[in-house]
Amino acid sequence: MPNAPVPLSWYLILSAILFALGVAGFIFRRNIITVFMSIELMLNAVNLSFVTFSYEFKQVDGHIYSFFVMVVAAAEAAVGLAIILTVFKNRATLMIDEVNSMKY
Amino acid sequence: MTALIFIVFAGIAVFCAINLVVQTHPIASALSLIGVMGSLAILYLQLGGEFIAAAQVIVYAGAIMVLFVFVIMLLNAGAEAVSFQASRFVRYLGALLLAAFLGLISLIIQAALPKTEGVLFGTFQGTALDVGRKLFTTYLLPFEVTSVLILIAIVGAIVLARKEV
Amino acid sequence: MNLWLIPILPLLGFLANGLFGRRIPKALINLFAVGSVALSFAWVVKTLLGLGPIETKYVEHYFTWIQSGMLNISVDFAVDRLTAVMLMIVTGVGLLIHIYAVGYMEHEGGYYRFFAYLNLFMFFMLVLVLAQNYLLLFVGWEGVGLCSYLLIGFYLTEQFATNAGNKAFIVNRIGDFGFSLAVFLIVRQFGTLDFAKVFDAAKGMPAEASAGILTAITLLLLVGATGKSAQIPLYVWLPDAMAGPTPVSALIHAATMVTAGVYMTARSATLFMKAPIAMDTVAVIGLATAFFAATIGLTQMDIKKVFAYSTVSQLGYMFLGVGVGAFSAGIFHLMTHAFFKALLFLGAGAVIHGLHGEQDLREMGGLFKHMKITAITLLCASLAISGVPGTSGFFSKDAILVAAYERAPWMYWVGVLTAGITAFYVFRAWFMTFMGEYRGHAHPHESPLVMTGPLMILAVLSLGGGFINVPRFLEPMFAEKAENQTLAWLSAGVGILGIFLAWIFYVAKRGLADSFAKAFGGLYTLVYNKYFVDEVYDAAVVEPLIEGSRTVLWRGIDAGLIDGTVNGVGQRSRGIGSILRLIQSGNIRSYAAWVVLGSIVLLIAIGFAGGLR
Amino acid sequence: MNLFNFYIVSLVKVAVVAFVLLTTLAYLQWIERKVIAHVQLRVGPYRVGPHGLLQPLADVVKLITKEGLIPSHVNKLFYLMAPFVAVTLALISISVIPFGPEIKIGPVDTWMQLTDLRIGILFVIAVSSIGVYGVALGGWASNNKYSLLGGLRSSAQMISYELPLALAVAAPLLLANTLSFREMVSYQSGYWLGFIPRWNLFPEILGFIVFMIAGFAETNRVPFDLPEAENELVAGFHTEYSSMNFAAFFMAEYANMVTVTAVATLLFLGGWQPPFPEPYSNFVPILVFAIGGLIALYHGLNPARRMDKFTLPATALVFLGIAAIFGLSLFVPMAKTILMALFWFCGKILILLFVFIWVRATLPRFRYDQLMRFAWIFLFPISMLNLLATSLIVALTTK
Repeated sequence: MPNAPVPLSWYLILSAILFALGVAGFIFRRNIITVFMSIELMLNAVNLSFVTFSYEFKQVDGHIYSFFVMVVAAAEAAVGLAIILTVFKNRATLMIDEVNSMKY
Repeated sequence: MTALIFIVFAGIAVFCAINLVVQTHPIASALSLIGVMGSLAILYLQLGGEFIAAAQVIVYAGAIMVLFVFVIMLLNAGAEAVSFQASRFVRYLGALLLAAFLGLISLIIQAALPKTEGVLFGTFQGTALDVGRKLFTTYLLPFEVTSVLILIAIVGAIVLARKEV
Repeated sequence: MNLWLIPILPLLGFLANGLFGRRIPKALINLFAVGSVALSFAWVVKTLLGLGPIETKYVEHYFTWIQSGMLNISVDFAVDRLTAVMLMIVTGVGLLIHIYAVGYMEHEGGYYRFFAYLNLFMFFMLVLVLAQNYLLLFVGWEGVGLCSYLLIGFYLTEQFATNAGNKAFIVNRIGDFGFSLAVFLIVRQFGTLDFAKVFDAAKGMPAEASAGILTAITLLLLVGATGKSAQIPLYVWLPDAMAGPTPVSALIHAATMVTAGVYMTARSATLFMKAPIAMDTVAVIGLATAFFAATIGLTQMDIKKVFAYSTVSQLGYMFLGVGVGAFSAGIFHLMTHAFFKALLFLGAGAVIHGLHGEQDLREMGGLFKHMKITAITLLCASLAISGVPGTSGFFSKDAILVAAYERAPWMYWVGVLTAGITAFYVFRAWFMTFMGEYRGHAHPHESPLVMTGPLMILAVLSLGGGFINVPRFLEPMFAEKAENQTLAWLSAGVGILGIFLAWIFYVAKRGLADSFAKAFGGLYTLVYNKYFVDEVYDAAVVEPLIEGSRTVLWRGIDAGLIDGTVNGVGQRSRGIGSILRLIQSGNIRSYAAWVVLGSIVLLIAIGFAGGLR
Repeated sequence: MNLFNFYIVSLVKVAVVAFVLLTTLAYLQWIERKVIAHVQLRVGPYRVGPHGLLQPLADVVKLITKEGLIPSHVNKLFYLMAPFVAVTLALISISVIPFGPEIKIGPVDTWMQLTDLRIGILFVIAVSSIGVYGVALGGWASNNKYSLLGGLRSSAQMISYELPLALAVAAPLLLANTLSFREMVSYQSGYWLGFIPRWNLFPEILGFIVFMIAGFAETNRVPFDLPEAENELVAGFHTEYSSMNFAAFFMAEYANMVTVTAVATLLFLGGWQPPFPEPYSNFVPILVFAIGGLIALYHGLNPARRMDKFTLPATALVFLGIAAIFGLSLFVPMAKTILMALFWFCGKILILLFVFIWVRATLPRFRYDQLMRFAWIFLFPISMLNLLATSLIVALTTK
C-alpha cells in the first residue's frame, strides 16, 4: 500500500482527541501558563478540523478561518501573557487557585 | 504513504499533547505543545494547506510559543507543587466527563460524516495564491477587523506590562 | 438637474455652523449661512431656466426609502409650476431675510446657533416644497415645525420665549396629528402616497364612492393646515411666536412656513375638488379667521403683534381663495403676502432695532425723520397689504375676493369689510410709529445698509409684484377664475377708506381712538384680550389634560403598573440569583467542567435531534 | 524518472551538499579568523598546515576528543537537546536552497537543489523563526544566570527582528509574485538596457539593507551578538557547553550565516545569474583564478618566508588548474552551466559572508535597549514603508 487514502474522520477524531486533551489540561492543571497553553492546544485542534473540512469541500475558506484563529490566538497570547506578568508581579504566584480574590 | 505519515505524526501529536497535560514543568509543556504544532503543520501539508502550514509554524511555533517560553523563563516558573491537585468537583467528574465528551464526538463524527473518499496527498492544493485571493476579496472586512483587533491587543499588552511610573 | 442640491446646500450650511460655529469667526458663519442659501437660490434659478416653461411635471427619483408590502415610498423631488413659484418665494425671500439677519443679529448671543437653525429651516422647507409624496412632505412639515420651535424659543433664557416655543410646538402637534391621520387614510384608500398616483386614483373615483372618504381625508388635511397656517381654531400659537427674533417672524411666521398649509391644500387641490363640503369648510374657516384676526389687530399695541394678527388674517384670505376654488389666486396672494408681510416684519424689526428693543406702539411716533428708508419701505408694504390699486396686494387679494363672489356674495362682502379693517390697522400701526412726535426715551437711529438693502428690494417687489401674473402661470394646473373689475375697484375703495379713517383717527384727530375705546368699553376689552381665546383654551383643554396626565398616566400607569413590573422582575431575578449563587465556587476549572457537561448535553441533544443520519 | 532513480539521485545530492556544506562551515571559521586577524594586522592561525589551512581539522579533532562534561543542576534532557535542535534547524533550511539551474547528467536530469517547495521562502522563514529555541533552551537548561539572560535576550531579539526580516522578504515576493526560489531566480534573469542585471537589489535596495541587518540579528552576529556578549555574560547561552555541544552551537551559527547569505543572494542578487550578459560573464572566473594564480606565483618566486617557496606556487598551480577547468568547460555545455552557476552563486555568497566577518571585525556591540529601539523604531517602519511602496508600484504596474 504505497498510497492508501486516509479516512477523513481520522483527522476529525484526532482533532477531537487533541481538543479533549486541551480541556483536560485546562481542568486539571493549576499553573496559569499551562492552562493558557491548553487553550492554545484546543485552538489548534479546532484549526485541524477547519483545514480538514476545507479539504473535504475543496475550498480554502477553512484555511482562512484557521488563519483568523491564529491571529486571534496571537492577540490573546500577547494580552494574556501581559496579564500573567502583572498577576505575578502583584501576587508572586502562578497558581490559579491562589488568585481568587474575586470569589469573596 | 499518506496513511503512514498520518499515523506517525498523529501519534506524535497525541503523545505531545498528553505530555503537555501530564508534565509538571511549564517549559516541558511548552515544548510538547510546539511538538503538537509541528506535527499538525505536517498534517496541514498533507491536507493541502501549504500556506496555513507555514503560517502555523511561523505564527504559532515561531512567535506565540517563543513568547510563552520567554515568559516562562522570565518568571522562572518552577514545577507545580502538587500536579493533579484539582478541586473537589473536578476530581470526581472531570475525567468521566471528558471520556463521555470524546466518545460522543467521535460517535457523531463517525455517524454524521458523509462517506466520501479519504485524504490523498496532492488531490487538493490550497495554494497561497488562492488563500490570498479569497482573503482580500470575500474576507476583506474580517481581515481588516482582525488588524484592528491586533492593534488593540498591542496597546493593551503595553498598558498592562509597563512598569507603573 | 440635480434638484437635491437645492435643499442640501442649506443643510451643509447648517452642519458647518452647527458643528463648528462656536469656534469660527462671525465672518465665516455669515459666509456659510448666507452663502449656502444664495447658492441654493442660484441653483433654483438655474434649474427653472433650464426647465423653461414647465408644461409637465419634472421628477427626479433618488432612492426607495420604505419598501414594505404593497407600500413603496421613494424619495424623489419634483418641480411643477406650483413648486417653481414656491421655490422662488422660499429661496428668494429667505435669502433676503438671511442677509437682513446678519445686520439684525449683530449684537445677539448665540449668533451661530441662530443661523444654523435658520439654514436647517431652509432645508426642511425646501424638502417640503420639493417633496413628491405625502410622507416626504410630512418630513419637511415636521422639520419646519421643529425649527420654528427652536427659533421661537431662541432667547432660551427668557421664560416667555420658551413658553411660546412650547405652545407653538404643542398646538402644531394637534394639527400634525390630523395630518398624519389623513396620510394613513390615504395609504389605506389608495395604497400609495405618491402625489401623481393618488390624484390619478382620486380623479378616477366615481363621485358617490369618493365623497365620504375624500371628505374625511381632506378635512383631516385641513386640520393639519389650520395647525401649521394658524387658522381658527389653532391660530393661537402664531401671535406668541413673535417672541422669537424678528427675522424669524418674517421668514417663518410670515413668508414661508405658515403658508405651508396653503401650499399643501393647493397641492391636494384634486382631492379638495372632489370634496365640496371640505371646500366650504376651508372657505368659511379662512373667512372667519381673516375677520376675527383683523378685528384683534385693531387693538394691539405691540407692533409685532399687530403684524402677527394681520398675518393670520391674510392667511385667512389665502384659505378663502383656496376654499372657493381659486387655488391660483390663493398661491398668488401667498407670494405677494410673502413679499409685503416679510417687508412689514423686517421694517418693524428695523424700527425695534433702531429703538433698542422697544416694541410698544405707544412708545414710538415721529420716527419718520429718524429712519426715512424704513418708514418709506414700510409705507410701500402697508399700501400693498391694504390693496391700493397698482400694488401687489390689489391684484392678489382682489383675485381672491372676486372668486369668493362667484361662490357666494356674502363671503365677498365680509372679505371686503376685512380688507377695510386690514387697511385701517396697518396704517394705524404706521401712523403711530412714524407720525406725530416721538413718545419714547431711546435714541432712534437708521439701520445699516445690510438691513435696509433687503427692505428696499422687498419694497420694490411688494409694489410691483402684482404684475407677475402668477394665475396665468398656474393656469394649466388650476382652472382660471373670472375677472370682475367693478368688484375689484370696490374692495380697493374700501381699503383706501380704511386708510383714510386711520389717518383721521391717529393723525388728524388724536384721542378719537381713545374715546371710541371708552364708548364701546366692553367690546374693546373683549377684542383687546383677543376674545379671551387663550383663557378659554386653558380652561377647556390644557387644565383637564394636565390633571388627567398627573393622576392617571403618572400615578396610575407609570408609577403603579410599569415601575411595579420592572421592580417585580428585579425582585424575582434577585431571588433566583441568591439560589444560583451557590454553584459559584469561584474556581475556574469547575466552571470549565460545567461547560464540558453542558457541551455533552448539547451533543446528546444534537445526536437525538437527528444530527446523526 | 522512476521512484528508485529519484531516491538514488536525492541521496547523492544530499551526500554532496552535506559534505560540501559541513566542510564550508569548518573552513568558514578559518576564513573568519584569518580575515579578522588581517583586519587587526595579525596573521591569524599559521601553525597548523601552510597558513593554518589545516586549523579547522585540528579544531574538529580537539572538540571531538574533548570530554563533553554535563554540569550538575542542569536539566539534562533539554541541556542535551538544545544544541541538537539548534544545529538541525540551522541545517534543514539549506535543503530548499537552489544552487543552480536544471542540469542533465547522463540519464538523469535534475535541479541543483535538494528539493523545491512551492513555498520554499516561507519554509526558510519558518525554520529560522523556530531556530531560536536552540539558543533559548540551551540558555535556560544550563541553569545559570548568565546563560538564562543570554537565552532571554536571544528570544526577545529573535521575535523583534523576525518582523523586519519578513517584511523585507515580502517586498521581492511581491515583485516576483511567487514563493518558490526557482521562479524568484528566473524572474531576476535578463538585463535592463542590456547590461544592468534585473536583480531585485536595485528596486529593493532598502529591503536588501534591512534584510541584511535583520539577518545579522537573526544569526546573533556582531553587532547583535548580545546572547553571547562575552564581557557582560561570560559566554551567554553556551557558557556551560563544551566539546561537541559547543561545536554544534558554532556550526549552527555558521550554517545560519550561510542560509541568510544564500537567501539574500537568491532574493536580491539574482541567484546564480551572472552580473553581465552571457559571453563576457564566462571569462570572468577564468580571469579571476588565473590572476590569482599568477599573483601567488609571483609571490612564490620571491618569497617573504621560507615556507612560501613551496606553498604559494602550489596554490598558484591549484588556481591555474581551476582556471583551466573553467576554460575547458566552455566547450562542454553542461559542465559550463554547472560551473558558471556554482561560481556566481558561491561568489555572491562569499562576498556577503565577507561582509559579515568584516562587520564583526569593525563594529562595536549594541546596548540592549538600543537593540530593541533600533528594531522597533527604525527598522520596522522602514521595512513597512518599503513594502508599502513596493506594493503600490506593483498595484500600479500590473493590470
